[in-house]
Amino acid sequence: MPSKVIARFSVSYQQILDEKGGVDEKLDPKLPDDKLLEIYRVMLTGRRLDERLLKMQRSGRVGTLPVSVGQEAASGAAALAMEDDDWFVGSYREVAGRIARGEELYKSMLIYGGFEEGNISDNAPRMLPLSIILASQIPHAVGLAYAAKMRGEKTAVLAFSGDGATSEGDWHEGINFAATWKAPVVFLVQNNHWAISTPLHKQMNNRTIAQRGVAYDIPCLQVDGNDALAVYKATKEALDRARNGEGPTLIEALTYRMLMHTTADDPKKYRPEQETEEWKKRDPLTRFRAYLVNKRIWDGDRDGELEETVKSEIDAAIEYYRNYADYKLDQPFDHQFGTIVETLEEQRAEYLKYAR
Amino acid sequence: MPSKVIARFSVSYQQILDEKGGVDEKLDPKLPDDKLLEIYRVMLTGRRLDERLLKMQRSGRVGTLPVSVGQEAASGAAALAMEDDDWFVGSYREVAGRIARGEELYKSMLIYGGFEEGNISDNAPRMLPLSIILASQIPHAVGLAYAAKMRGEKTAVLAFSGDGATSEGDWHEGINFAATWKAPVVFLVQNNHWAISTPLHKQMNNRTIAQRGVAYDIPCLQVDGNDALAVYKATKEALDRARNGEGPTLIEALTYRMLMHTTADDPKKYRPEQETEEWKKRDPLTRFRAYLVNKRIWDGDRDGELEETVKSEIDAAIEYYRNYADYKLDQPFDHQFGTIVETLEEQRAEYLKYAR
Amino acid sequence: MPKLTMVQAINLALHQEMERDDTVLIMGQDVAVNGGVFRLTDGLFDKFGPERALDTPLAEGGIIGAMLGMAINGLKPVGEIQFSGFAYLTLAQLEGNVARTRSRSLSKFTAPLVLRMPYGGGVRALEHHSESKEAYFAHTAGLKTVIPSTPQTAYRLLLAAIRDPDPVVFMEPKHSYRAFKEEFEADEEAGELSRCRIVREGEDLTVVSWGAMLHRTEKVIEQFVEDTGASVELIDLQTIAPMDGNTIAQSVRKTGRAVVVQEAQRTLGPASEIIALINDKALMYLEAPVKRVTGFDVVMPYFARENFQIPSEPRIRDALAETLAF
Amino acid sequence: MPKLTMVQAINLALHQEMERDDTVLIMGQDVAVNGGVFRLTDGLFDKFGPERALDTPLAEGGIIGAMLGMAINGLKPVGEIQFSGFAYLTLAQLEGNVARTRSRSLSKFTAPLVLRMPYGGGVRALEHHSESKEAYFAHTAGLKTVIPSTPQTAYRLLLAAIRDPDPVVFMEPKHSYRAFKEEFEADEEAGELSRCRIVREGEDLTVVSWGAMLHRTEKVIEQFVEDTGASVELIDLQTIAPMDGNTIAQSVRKTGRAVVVQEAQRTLGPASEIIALINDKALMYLEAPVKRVTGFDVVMPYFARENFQIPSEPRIRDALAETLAF
Ligand SMILES: Cc1ncc(C[n+]2csc(CCOP(=O)(O)OP(=O)(O)O)c2C)c(N)n1
Ligand SMILES: Cc1ncc(C[n+]2csc(CCOP(=O)(O)OP(=O)(O)O)c2C)c(N)n1
Ligand SMILES: [Mg+2]
Ligand SMILES: [Mg+2]
Repeated sequence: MPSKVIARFSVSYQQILDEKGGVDEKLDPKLPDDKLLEIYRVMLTGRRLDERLLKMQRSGRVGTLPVSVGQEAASGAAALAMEDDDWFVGSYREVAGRIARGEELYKSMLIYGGFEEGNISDNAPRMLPLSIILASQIPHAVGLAYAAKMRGEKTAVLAFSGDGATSEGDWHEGINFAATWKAPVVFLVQNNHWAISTPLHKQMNNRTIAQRGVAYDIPCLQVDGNDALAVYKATKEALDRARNGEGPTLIEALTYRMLMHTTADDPKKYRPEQETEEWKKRDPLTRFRAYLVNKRIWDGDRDGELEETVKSEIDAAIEYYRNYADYKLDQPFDHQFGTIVETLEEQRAEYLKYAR
Repeated sequence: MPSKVIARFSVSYQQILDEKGGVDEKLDPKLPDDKLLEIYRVMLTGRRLDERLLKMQRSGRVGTLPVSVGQEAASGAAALAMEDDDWFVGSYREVAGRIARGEELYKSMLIYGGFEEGNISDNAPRMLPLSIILASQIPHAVGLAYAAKMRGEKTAVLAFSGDGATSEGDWHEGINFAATWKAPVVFLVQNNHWAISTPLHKQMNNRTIAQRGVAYDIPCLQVDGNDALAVYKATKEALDRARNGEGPTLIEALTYRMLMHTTADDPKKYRPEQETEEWKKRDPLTRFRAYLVNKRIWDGDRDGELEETVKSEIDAAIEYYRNYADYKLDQPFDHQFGTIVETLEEQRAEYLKYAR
Repeated sequence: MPKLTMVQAINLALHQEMERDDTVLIMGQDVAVNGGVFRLTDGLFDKFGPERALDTPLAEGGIIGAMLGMAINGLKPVGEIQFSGFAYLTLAQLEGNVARTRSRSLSKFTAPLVLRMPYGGGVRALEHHSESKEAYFAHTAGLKTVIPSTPQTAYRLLLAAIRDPDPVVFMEPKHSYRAFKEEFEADEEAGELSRCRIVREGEDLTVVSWGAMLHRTEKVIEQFVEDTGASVELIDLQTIAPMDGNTIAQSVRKTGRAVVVQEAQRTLGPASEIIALINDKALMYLEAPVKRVTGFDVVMPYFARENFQIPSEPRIRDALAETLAF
Repeated sequence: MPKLTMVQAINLALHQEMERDDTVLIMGQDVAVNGGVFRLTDGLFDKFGPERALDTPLAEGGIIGAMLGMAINGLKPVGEIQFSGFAYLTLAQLEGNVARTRSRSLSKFTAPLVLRMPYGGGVRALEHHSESKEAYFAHTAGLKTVIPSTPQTAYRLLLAAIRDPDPVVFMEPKHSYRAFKEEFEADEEAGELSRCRIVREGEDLTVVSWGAMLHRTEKVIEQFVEDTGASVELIDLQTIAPMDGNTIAQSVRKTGRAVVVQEAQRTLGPASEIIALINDKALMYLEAPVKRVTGFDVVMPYFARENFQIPSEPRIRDALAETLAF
């Protein structure tokens, strides 16, 4: 049936670093050296923290645990594109991003050790706790942004989700709210190609996740999520637009979950190993390091030094966690309500009689 | 930031009849005369039934009531494009569509009179009851379609929703399921420009609703929803594709709610009257009648006859409804479970003691 | 003193709170320009503008989710769900996030928000417009669930809910919206959450109810007392959770008999918890089983049979008589 | 006879039912290729193929909604929600559509479907992975809510649920998934829904529990009986709703005392309904208040404090002793 076209849309893809760390000079955002080094430090810290957490889990020192190995650029570089006053709204696969925001390393241990105390950080006041209910954080991000906008603040919100999470109703509802309200939020989807055992083609019929932005008429694009420069640049531009009142953006960062979904998962059951091998070549750390070396702001000598620093930070965190004793048994009662509730106090007494 | 375009999309608009009933000869699906006359009959019956229901509501003979005046083409012509074995999944603004499927006119009265008995029709066995929870019917349609496909049946599902309903998570989740499973469903959105008092621009940021299909990479288009031929043609083509295993389609039918949202609503509070006046010119009945007249298969003499038939059908339905006595007081207990539940039987006795 | 309906009382509370505290805003479907489908929010858009009286897209999960973000970031959103029958779409956010905001962040982040919704039967509406499912919310630790029964208490409890530092689900008996007017104090004094209200004192029998059933029950009691000379204590539950078990138990310790009148289905409705609390705190004073007058455990029938589902005056009356005679 | 864990028992039931009835299919997140995150659906994809063992997109509302469409159109879907903590996303569909399919269509359309989900604590997992919210489903007229406690009863009850003509929410105590093995009859005989199971008979005290708490309670009782010589009756509730109040009342009429052990929070948990039913049907036989050993009315703590929230053996034991001594 012939007809007239009334609207056209397109989705573009952006990559700045190639797989060997070569840079597209025209696209290079030319970040100052210290910013570049910070990106590298954050990504490496995230990687090493994950590795240690995995070991801690295997030896029973923490519980079930998701790790972000392979995805350090997508959250780490994005978070470093934020301003201090911006809000960070994560899911649970943004270890590097949380470190970038200043979260103490022992906080992850507390969380995975089963302590609410891990959820909050004075160093990163504008960061919500991990969001485990997929996509439920998306409307929260919109509400944070609305409040900021209403007060006339120049702050934006960066909200993460996974590829699988984009199937949830909350995701859709939240982004539609943001688009309608022109709320200052950037939605960054870490498309790591799997939702536990579910590959993209069982999750959706799409060529890209970015095109979901078309459903809300907001800017949307796909970036190489293992390319820290591309992630940084796209996120920075989108956050700037948000702060300038131009509304939300959807960024799809193509990346890969190199390891298991969580420590309770075994990817051998569903995922071809050669796929993982292929993605190893696109490791965000190796590529970025090569870029730094090419730029001559990094060399092999500095690796040991950085590894040493990171290791001792993690050691200190483990030590802190091991000795963690600063907690109250009846904390659940302290933080149930902001007012005293009689019947709850009766229950507290019963709780304390048995808690130990 | 320069970048390469990796995907392009467009949304097209289709109209066959102009506002005066003139036809685009190239697009005319050239339906047989009896089909054309049936479309007109169905639309007119829907219109007159709504008008009478409104009166019944005003005199207390039925309860709160939505009417579909102005939207008869969008559901009526679409339903007439279905095959007998297809499933009809409505919302609550498809009076003409339900009539097209064969539903007895008194069923509407029963429903709005507070009787579950209005929900089912032997004449229209493959039609789900009204769906009041917006968008909740969308995943049901997908499930119906999946079952049909799994059994290798050549049946499709036509599922309606409103513009407002497209903001609900269920809408998104359902369409994503359909796209992923290539389920034989056609989603028809009656975009009547308002969700109660909420105009489109407070509902979404979109130029079209059709573009929501891009989010799932399914065919999507916009049609003039007050043009019965355009609706018919688009729906027929989409249903055929669905039955041929080509998956779902999203059709946005542009139409207008000429009256109040429900009898509990007063559009004067929020809607400029001249907007309604504008839309009067696009009345689907007038246009379609003019087309029939132009085609010389209708003339003024036949109006009276048809009006008479429709009136007597509605009169008969009202008479049936007035005398409706064929109901059991404790029906809620009969149709709670398909098995006997002891404790419920105890409650039935108590219920019957007081029900009258 | 003016006489007000519950609609007017709630509307007034919203006006006053938005005036008093500029972090309060209202939002929901059709609440701004249209003033809400029941007109509870009339005039707020004109007075406070589109930023503080906000028509939202049509998505209940999105509404409560966005409200949580706003609440964390310094606002006090008062959201409206058009009918409680659509509020189950908010439950995942309520249980999973709203109710946990304080506990999971050790009070660093809090969720001072109110989610208002009309509930209950009696308006001859379509399916899903007559439900009483307060138990879903009441079973969600971290939420407070409040149901007022009169214009004055609706006003005071809503002020309390808005000023409360935690999330409150505020369910309004739509049947009572305009059913009666009441003398009214508009003094901006908040009531107290988690407290019952003793509507009338008595010695022989304790009756507990809330919402639209309170009014009906009160009427029945008046006639019953006149007819029989019995001395009946009537308690308005007001807050479903956390429930004020002590006030109820104290009354039952005095009277030894109790009837609970609830519109909700029987199984796991608030009456079950009331009976459990009486069991915990006053069992040995009971001289008769506590009688439950409730909806039956069937899907809410369409309105032609709705009145058989909702406790009627004869059912309530018989329950009083039977419990006293036991 | 082989000894099986609950995981194996449920898996076997699914294999047998899919073999027996080709309208049965399983669906959910990661249930097909991966066999489910707890491996309950292992092997079904290999045996029955992708059409009958279906990995779905990640949307709980979509899953239950699509299941309803399938069920109306001749299939019997058995869906899995990965953890019950995500099942509140299905509640709007369950309450609004699934539970009403039969009543609103006068049984023309029905919803023979099963929604399975692991629930409860004990696996050192992240937030939302330890909840016990069976009351939400049990408070929804039109649904049946079932919780098995052993491999054998899980098998029989799941067969019954799949063969039932109505929607069943089937909650599996994940803590018991692999905690113990049991002698096992795989005879394809279904159990009966809405019936308690008397685990052990006794004269002095009735104890009611279900799910993972049943096992723990049984252990405590064994020791307690050994220590004190008391005669304790233990009832496995099995179906939360519609609840088999008569079996419980009969037991209490015999023993005069009762304890309920539940993992869920106290307010409006199933124990409240059990107490209400005892009140309705056996109050005058009670010699002591029914004791509730439950989770507290706080948000489920993260796992470091989870064990203080879930009834522990000492708490259960003290409740038995106190109730007997009352
Ligand atoms: C609402 C909800 N449903 C199910 C789960 C269980 N679950 C945890 S992670 C996960 C897969 C998520 O995939 P994706 O969004 O792609 O994120 P990724 O894990 O790949 O980072 C699932 C199903 C959950 N956490 N929340
Ligand atoms: C989930 C849900 N939320 C709210 C409502 C109340 N409500 C009934 S109709 C309506 C507006 C619907 O607008 P739209 O989808 O455009 O359909 P229309 O009425 O215009 O045909 C609303 C908000 C509802 N029925 N269901
Ligand atoms: Mg993923
Ligand atoms: Mg509309």
